[in-house]
Amino acid sequence: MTDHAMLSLEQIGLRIGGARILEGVSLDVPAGQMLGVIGPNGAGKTTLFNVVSGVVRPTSGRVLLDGADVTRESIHRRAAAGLGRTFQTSSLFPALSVLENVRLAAQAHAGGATSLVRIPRAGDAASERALECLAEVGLEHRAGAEASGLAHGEKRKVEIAMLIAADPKVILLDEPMAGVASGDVPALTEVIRGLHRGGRTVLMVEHHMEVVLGLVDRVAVMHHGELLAVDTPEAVMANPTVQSAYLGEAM
Amino acid sequence: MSEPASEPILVVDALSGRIAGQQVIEDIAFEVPATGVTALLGRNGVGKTSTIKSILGLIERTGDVRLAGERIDALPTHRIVQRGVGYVPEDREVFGQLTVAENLRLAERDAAPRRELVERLFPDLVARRAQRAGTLSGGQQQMVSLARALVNENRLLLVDEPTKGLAPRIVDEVAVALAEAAQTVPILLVEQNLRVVRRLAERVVVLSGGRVVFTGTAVEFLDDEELIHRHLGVHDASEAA
Amino acid sequence: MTRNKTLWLAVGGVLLVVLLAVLPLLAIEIPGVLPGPTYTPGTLQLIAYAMLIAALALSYRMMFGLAGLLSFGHALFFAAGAYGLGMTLDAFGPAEWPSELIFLGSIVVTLAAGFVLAATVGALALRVTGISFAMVTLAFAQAGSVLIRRNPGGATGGDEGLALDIEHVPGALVGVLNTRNLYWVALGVLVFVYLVVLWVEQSRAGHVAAATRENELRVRVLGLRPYNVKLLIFIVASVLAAVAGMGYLLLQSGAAPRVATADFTLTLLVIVVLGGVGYRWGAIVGGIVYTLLDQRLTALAGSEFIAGLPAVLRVPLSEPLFILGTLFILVVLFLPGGIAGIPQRIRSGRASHPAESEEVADA
Amino acid sequence: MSTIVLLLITGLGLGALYFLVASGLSLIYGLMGVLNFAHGSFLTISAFLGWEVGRRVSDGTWWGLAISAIVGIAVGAIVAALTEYLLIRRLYERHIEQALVTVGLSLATVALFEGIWGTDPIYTARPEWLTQTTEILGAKIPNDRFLLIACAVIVLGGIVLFLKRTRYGLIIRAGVENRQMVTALGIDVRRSFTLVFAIGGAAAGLGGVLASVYYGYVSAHLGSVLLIFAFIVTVIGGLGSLTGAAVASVLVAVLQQFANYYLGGTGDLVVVVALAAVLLIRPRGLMGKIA
Repeated sequence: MTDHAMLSLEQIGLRIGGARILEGVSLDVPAGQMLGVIGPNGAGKTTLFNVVSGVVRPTSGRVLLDGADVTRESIHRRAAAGLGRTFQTSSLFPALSVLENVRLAAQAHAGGATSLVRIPRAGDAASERALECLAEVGLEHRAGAEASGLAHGEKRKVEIAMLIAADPKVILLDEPMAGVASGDVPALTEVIRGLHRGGRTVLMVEHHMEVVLGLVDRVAVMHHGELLAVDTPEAVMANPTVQSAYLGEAM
Repeated sequence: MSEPASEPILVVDALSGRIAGQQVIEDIAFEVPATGVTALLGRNGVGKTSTIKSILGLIERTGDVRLAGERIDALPTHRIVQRGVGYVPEDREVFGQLTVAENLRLAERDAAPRRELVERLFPDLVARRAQRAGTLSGGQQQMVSLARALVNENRLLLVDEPTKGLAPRIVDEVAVALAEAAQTVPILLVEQNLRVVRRLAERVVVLSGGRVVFTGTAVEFLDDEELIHRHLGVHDASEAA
Repeated sequence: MTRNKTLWLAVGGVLLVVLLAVLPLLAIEIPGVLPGPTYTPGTLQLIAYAMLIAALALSYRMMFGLAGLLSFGHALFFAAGAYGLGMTLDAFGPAEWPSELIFLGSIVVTLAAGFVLAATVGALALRVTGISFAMVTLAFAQAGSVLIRRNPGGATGGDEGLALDIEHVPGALVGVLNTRNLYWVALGVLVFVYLVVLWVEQSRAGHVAAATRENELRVRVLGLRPYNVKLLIFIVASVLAAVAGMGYLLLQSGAAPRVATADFTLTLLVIVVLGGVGYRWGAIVGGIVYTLLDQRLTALAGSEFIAGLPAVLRVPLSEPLFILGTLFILVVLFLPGGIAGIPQRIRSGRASHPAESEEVADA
Repeated sequence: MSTIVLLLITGLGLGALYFLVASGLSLIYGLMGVLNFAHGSFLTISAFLGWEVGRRVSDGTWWGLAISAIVGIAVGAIVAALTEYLLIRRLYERHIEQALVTVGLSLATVALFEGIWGTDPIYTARPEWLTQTTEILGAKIPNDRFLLIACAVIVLGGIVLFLKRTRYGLIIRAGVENRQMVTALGIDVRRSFTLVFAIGGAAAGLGGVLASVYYGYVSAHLGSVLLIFAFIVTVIGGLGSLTGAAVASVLVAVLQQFANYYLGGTGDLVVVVALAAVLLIRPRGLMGKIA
């Protein structure tokens, strides 16, 4: 692994109306690193992900993906350039089958996804790839099911399978454990670990501290739209400012 | 703290809620005593807000919900509120195009609304009566949102993350207002700032995986690192401190 | 869907097409539904018209039901096909060319023009979404409708409509005696449109379109541009509408300005919803049921039975559109899956179709 | 100069008609998210009934016209409120179906009007003053334009006062922003739905009677024609914005008049192009809320 920044944020600021949503957020994430983003609700974590993925344009600052300035690029161009993300609420295509969901991601990666001429078939390259990805998250047996019929934890896994299929360089996971039954957390943690193992750069917003601490290399703490600290998990947890920000105040 | 002295004001049983056909909470059961603050805790995405919205009928729900003994689970939202339920939503939801005064006037249900109380608690809002609520800061908007609930005589307040994204000084002001309100009306409070919880709440109800996993006094819960760790997952932080 | 079931459906479909194809050779009478035996020109004309409307509805459903594009301007492309072919036949070709060449050439020119029109309108309209998209398409269709009524250079015939110039039309497609051939043309158009729609829905682009309908943002974070796919679907649906429009011109020996109006698009919407948005064959059922009802109700309106009723009943009952409109309201209120959704409704006891959860949200 | 004055004032008069239809459309969409295709029918039925009553009482006089206007307003309000109560309310929050029901209603009612009053326009008698002209800056302005403009200004003022000064107006303004939060304050927002339909219907009803003055006839298609332009006006002005509807009504109608005069009768086309242009440059319209 080289240590050049796969994702760089330079002085990101965002104002909506009079409200200051993000302020002076600067952050370098080296290639292959896994970074946890924590902070109380309303601190701007999801907004930061929206800025990185292009859903929201920042009012100031730059976003660099693998050295290239993508601040003005559209969502799909950033995605095509190797940026993948999930959403806080699971967002599969409910009326499509599990396989079709993942196959879309595989096709998007391989190109020709919007071809009018080609009809997807069982056994073609994209379908095979989709099945492989489903197997990686242990869901190949659900390939034929309609996505809306899955349990919540399964949906999360399908989203990860879609990420694997799209093979992005940088991945943003927005609260992957939200709403997942506690029994399913360890399995899902393993799936996320697998996602990172390929040398991918991963950013993860998560409230499950044991998940964050068990997975990430560094933790970024956000509060009131600003970055309070970026450090190793141990150092961040020992930081009194972080304490008071996150829990109100140390008890 | 004290055990509920009389009949609980709110009894929730077998409550399930759905958003766009998707089950978000399942089989929730708990009680809110007729006095004091009951905190509803749990990790993000666990269904706290959905529980509040289900009680109010803002999302599709089934189950048995009783307000002072009367079934309210089949009533439309406005009828539930008219029975004396004040609501402070997550993210304030003030009417940004309306002035502060109009926001408050809209909320007045009682023949004799408690304007003095509101003016005493939030003097800042008096000065900004004619200002459009959308131009207020987050903290001021939260004041408007709280004031909309406090201006009426309620039998129960449902308050959803009132300190979310607020600066510490504003958090204090909100806590003061809630403490004053709690003198006269029971409150069901969703709050992630455990310091605020400790300051206000007597009892806690903890959700996990869409179900209630703990019910007890606030002290019992907040002093038990193991419980906090298990249910909120923020234990490591306070232990390291 | 299992392979077996797909096979049975295909066999059933082929049998249905064969049955429809031999209909002009049979003498089937369905009193009250068809005006006469199936070999008579009047009946064939009616069924052919119904099939063309079904084809048009099918193309509309592909946009609305598959891609979630609520257009109020689909009539524009039907009219473009009908008027385009009529005007090209009028204007095109020195007389020394063989008629067949002129006829085919006109069709090609009309298709090309339809394609260009669709690409232009689509490229502009798809820059906005939701209600705004509906309104931009409505605006373009309205412009087309105004142009046609305005009769620039006497090309469209204005309010009178455009009469088909039969000089270069093959003899086999002209005249009441040849209604049977026109019927087969209409059947051909319907089968063609159906197969294209089926292909598009099964294609990769079709899947992306369905995904876009459900969650556009999610498609974009996969690195795909929904705009391209929606434009593709818009163009294909519009060109198919033009194909149906050409069939209409030949069948009716002319084009009426009515087919360019917003009302006509609304009628299409009614047909698709009546049939069932969630189902391909819903559009076909809707198109045929609507056309037959419209025609038979008109006939009924002129009947002695109606004439003998008191005014309170006579006036509404003699207006087919009143009855259809009312029927439509009832379907929307009480039968959300449309006609094609009835079997599903009976099976599962609840109703839903893909477009149901979508709101008309402003962009 | 006189031509320009004539075109301007005539445009204002036509804009007044558009506004009377568009104000209701815009309020209904803003509050309820319903695109009401039946709004033209509210106008048509009011025009017909207003005319039927007016001519029986006193044909071609101010008194008769006043009766027509009152009847038109009442009919519009009642029919619209009934539509909301009987059809729209059943499909609460299902916006596509709600729009579809109004499509069905508009098809059915236009057919019904044709059945009752025939397909041809019925020419109406007007008070004599309205058929005359007044000279302003050298331009001979038909007097009916002044009546239209005055009525639209009164309606605009009335609605604005209602929205600003009354509790229901407050509820409607709040509901346009966030319906759910209004119910969460203990207010039955559905009652204001019916009210908004009634207000919109009343404005359209008055518009129907005035349209019969402007065009000099009533017909089953009176509403359908105006509805298309009212839609355009509503979208250009910004869905849900009353001021937007007022401004856009004037802009569209004046533009239409000028194009008709100077660009060889291309008013309709120019308006359509303007709509497309506005939507492509500013999709939420001139004054629409951010979706």
